[in-house]
Amino acid sequence: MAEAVIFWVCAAGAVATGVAVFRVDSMARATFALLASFVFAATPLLLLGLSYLGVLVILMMIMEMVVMAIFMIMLMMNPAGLMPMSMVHNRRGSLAIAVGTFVVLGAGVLLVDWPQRAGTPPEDVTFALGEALMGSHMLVMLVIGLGLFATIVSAVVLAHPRGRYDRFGDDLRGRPADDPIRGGVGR
Amino acid sequence: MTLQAFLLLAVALLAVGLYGALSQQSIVMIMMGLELMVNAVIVAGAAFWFFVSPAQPDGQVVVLVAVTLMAVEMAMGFAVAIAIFRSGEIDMTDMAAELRD
Amino acid sequence: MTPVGQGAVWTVLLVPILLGGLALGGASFARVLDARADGRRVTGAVLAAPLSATGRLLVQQRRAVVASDRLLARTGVVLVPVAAVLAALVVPWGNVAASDLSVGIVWFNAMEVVTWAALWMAGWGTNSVWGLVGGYRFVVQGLSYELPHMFALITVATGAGSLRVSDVVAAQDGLWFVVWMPVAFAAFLISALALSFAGPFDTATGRDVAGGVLAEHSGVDRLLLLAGRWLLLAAAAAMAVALFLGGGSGPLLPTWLWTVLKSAAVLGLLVWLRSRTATLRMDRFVEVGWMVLIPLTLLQALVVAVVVLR
Amino acid sequence: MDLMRWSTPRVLVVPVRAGRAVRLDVERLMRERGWESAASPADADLLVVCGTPDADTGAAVDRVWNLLGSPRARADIPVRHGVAERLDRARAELGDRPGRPSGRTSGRRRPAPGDRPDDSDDDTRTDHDGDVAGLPMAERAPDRDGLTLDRLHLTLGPVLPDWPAGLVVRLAVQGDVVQTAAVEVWGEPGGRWDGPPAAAALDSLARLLSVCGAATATRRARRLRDEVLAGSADPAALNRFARRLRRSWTLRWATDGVGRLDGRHGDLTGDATQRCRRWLDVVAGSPPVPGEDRTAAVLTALPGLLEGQELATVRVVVASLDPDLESSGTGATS
Repeated sequence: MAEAVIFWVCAAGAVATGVAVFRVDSMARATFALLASFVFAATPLLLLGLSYLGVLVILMMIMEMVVMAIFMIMLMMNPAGLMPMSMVHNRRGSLAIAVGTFVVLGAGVLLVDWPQRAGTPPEDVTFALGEALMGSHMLVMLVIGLGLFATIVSAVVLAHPRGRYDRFGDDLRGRPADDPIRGGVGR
Repeated sequence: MTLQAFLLLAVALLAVGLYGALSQQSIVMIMMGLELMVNAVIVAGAAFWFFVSPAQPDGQVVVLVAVTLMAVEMAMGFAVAIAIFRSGEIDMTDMAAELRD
Repeated sequence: MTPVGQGAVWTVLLVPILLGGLALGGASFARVLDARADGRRVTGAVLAAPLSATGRLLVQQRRAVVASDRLLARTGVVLVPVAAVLAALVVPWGNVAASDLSVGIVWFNAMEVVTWAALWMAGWGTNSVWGLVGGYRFVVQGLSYELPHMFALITVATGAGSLRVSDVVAAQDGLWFVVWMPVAFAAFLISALALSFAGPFDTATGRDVAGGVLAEHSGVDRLLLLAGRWLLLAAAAAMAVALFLGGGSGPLLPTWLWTVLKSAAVLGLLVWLRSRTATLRMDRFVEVGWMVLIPLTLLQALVVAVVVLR
Repeated sequence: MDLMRWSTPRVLVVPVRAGRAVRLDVERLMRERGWESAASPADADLLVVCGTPDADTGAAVDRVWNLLGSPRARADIPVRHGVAERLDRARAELGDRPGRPSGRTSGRRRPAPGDRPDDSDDDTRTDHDGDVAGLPMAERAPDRDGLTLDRLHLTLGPVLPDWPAGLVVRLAVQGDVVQTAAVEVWGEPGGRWDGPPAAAALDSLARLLSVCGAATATRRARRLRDEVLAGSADPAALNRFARRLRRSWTLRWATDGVGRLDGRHGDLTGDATQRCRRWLDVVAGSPPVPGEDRTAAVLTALPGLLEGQELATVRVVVASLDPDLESSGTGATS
């Protein structure tokens, strides 16, 4: 009973804050509304016994949203939402598509005859996940790792304006690096 | 709590995210929409794991992949946003369309 | 040593009390160090200064700058002490933990990251340049200490073979983790100071930015931020005891008392460290965090992993 | 509720040019009584003006005074006579006040632009599209990383803790990186410093240490300064202090490579670390390098040193140069 109450409160909270993301004027509030939505959506995961994944989602999303807040301030005009403004296009069409999707998928959810539950959760869910990633699902782990690595490299390449030739000179012998601010290691 | 309840939550989040991703002009806001959609995948994956095949770890793996996907999407999104912004002070998709010329 | 167990529900209420006591002790100790540097005599008033300062902030007027985002600012302010108490839920006091989660270490980490969002909101919400600068200075700091911090936690979890804090304490029955994970311990202490924006890591609230995040907060708001900072430091000190210093193990005295004593010692060390150092500039520390601390902690994790597998 | 009487007040000290003697007295009394120095108006409940401010500075002080939350008290101390009594009176006033005047717990004021010390006057803003709640919006300008980002205007001084009296620096910042800087001097100078050079060095050092976040060393520097002024300083203690600071690597980290000046600047040559070392030499007993008054040269060099730096660095640069406007004859410039 208590679990059901928590679930429905969190579900309502997740959707409400999710809607708020696109309704508030302030970008700062939008970012933290999205964060609230993630936290609300992660709580049901904890109810299912997925404590590791639930806490992981909360942990990651806080960090992501705070970084997002910084980019938001850098890139957006009107980040504080001091002046009401609208930055939407094709609002009616998007709304129709979104509502249509919800109706169709929602009907599917209620009408489809879902399979019966097979088996019970293992004793230690987190351990089972780790074993799967290091055993039967090793490929997933490899792809995740490589994907993240590729992301780091390509994100830095895309975002950074100065390569090592700019920093160390044409023959890469310039020491120390020609950076606007020196680091702490003293290179 | 039933599978249907969880899936309804997932579908609702997906719809909200879809609306955001389709309607917003700002790159950052579009990314917020995408994040909401991935969040729906997380909820659905966890629900399928618990209510359909808790003995298998596949549902958990799906959630983990979705979380990773979110991180990758964020990093790449911001890198691209910075690169576009650098090339011409643009932070909206409609303006980026002009880059094609 | 008796294994750590899950406490009754009412033990949750003990957490803020114990944590608050530790935090008050730490704050008093800091005042004593201040008084000695000033050349004043250490009197009862100096020891009670944190309490009287609390009273002063309780009656002080709260203020808000025009066009500030009060919702975000107040949320952030409240979240700081709340995050500290939530993080301390998994810390075992002797052989009772208020909530011995199976993923206690990850929980601690997640709650401590809540401060990132909280400080950001508290700084941004005041619509002041100082607050804004303080807010994102803390994020830069977070990005530089967080990975070494996580690797230190992972090292401990690897050594114990579990993410449950009580298992970590139990695994130190023979040998404290600090003995064979000194690098992880050092990285944890550094990040303990950094996560509570104290001492050499107080760029977010530095005097060079007129108090940064704190600049525009007065009255109860300021009290919550300052108290939250001390609670965070106390929580990190208590966690260091559970993770590296054998929890409540020790001769003669009851285990809970040993935990408190060790936590007080770690807290005292941290307070003394913060009084001895100048603020670390973040443009310098970022590079040290990424180029020195991350490789070192990774190496430490590798060593521990090899020892465990052998 | 007599909580205010029980606790020690937090004091926002406003240094005014020609008010050095008063400031030194105030800081000594604060230290002896354990009164803390506030970092911002929100932090303070006691405003102490050391000296007689000119019209501009006075107006700025009044604006800051309006930002203090109640209970609050103010002490204007024009001359050195009776400093302790004036502080006592302000303190008593603070204790007598009921905590919440007129029943308002959260004052939401609507300041004019420039009301906050961190807010610039309107005339420094050139192009803004609109304004919100009386405050202009941020504008954009290119930055050092090749991005065009919002920039804000920020005025440092004249009311700012650990800041040279009379100095006002107007900045345009992006994030916390300074784009442009302009220097002004407010008020009239007083007489030359006739105290021992070690006390002057310790006074400057205390400001630098405070800005670098070395709180305990700041307290020790102020204490030693007062002892030198009182003639009761122990040379061994001074030596120990200088030696310890020379060894501090966190301090070196904060000052290394900051605000580098070339050889034409006499005893100001080098970076903040070298200037700090020279002060430490004077503290340890070596005579100060004689030379002409370099305040004018510092003010000329300052904008170039500040542009492209971060706010933290700006404070360290200014504190390490510590232009002596209190005794220098440099008039109002901009």
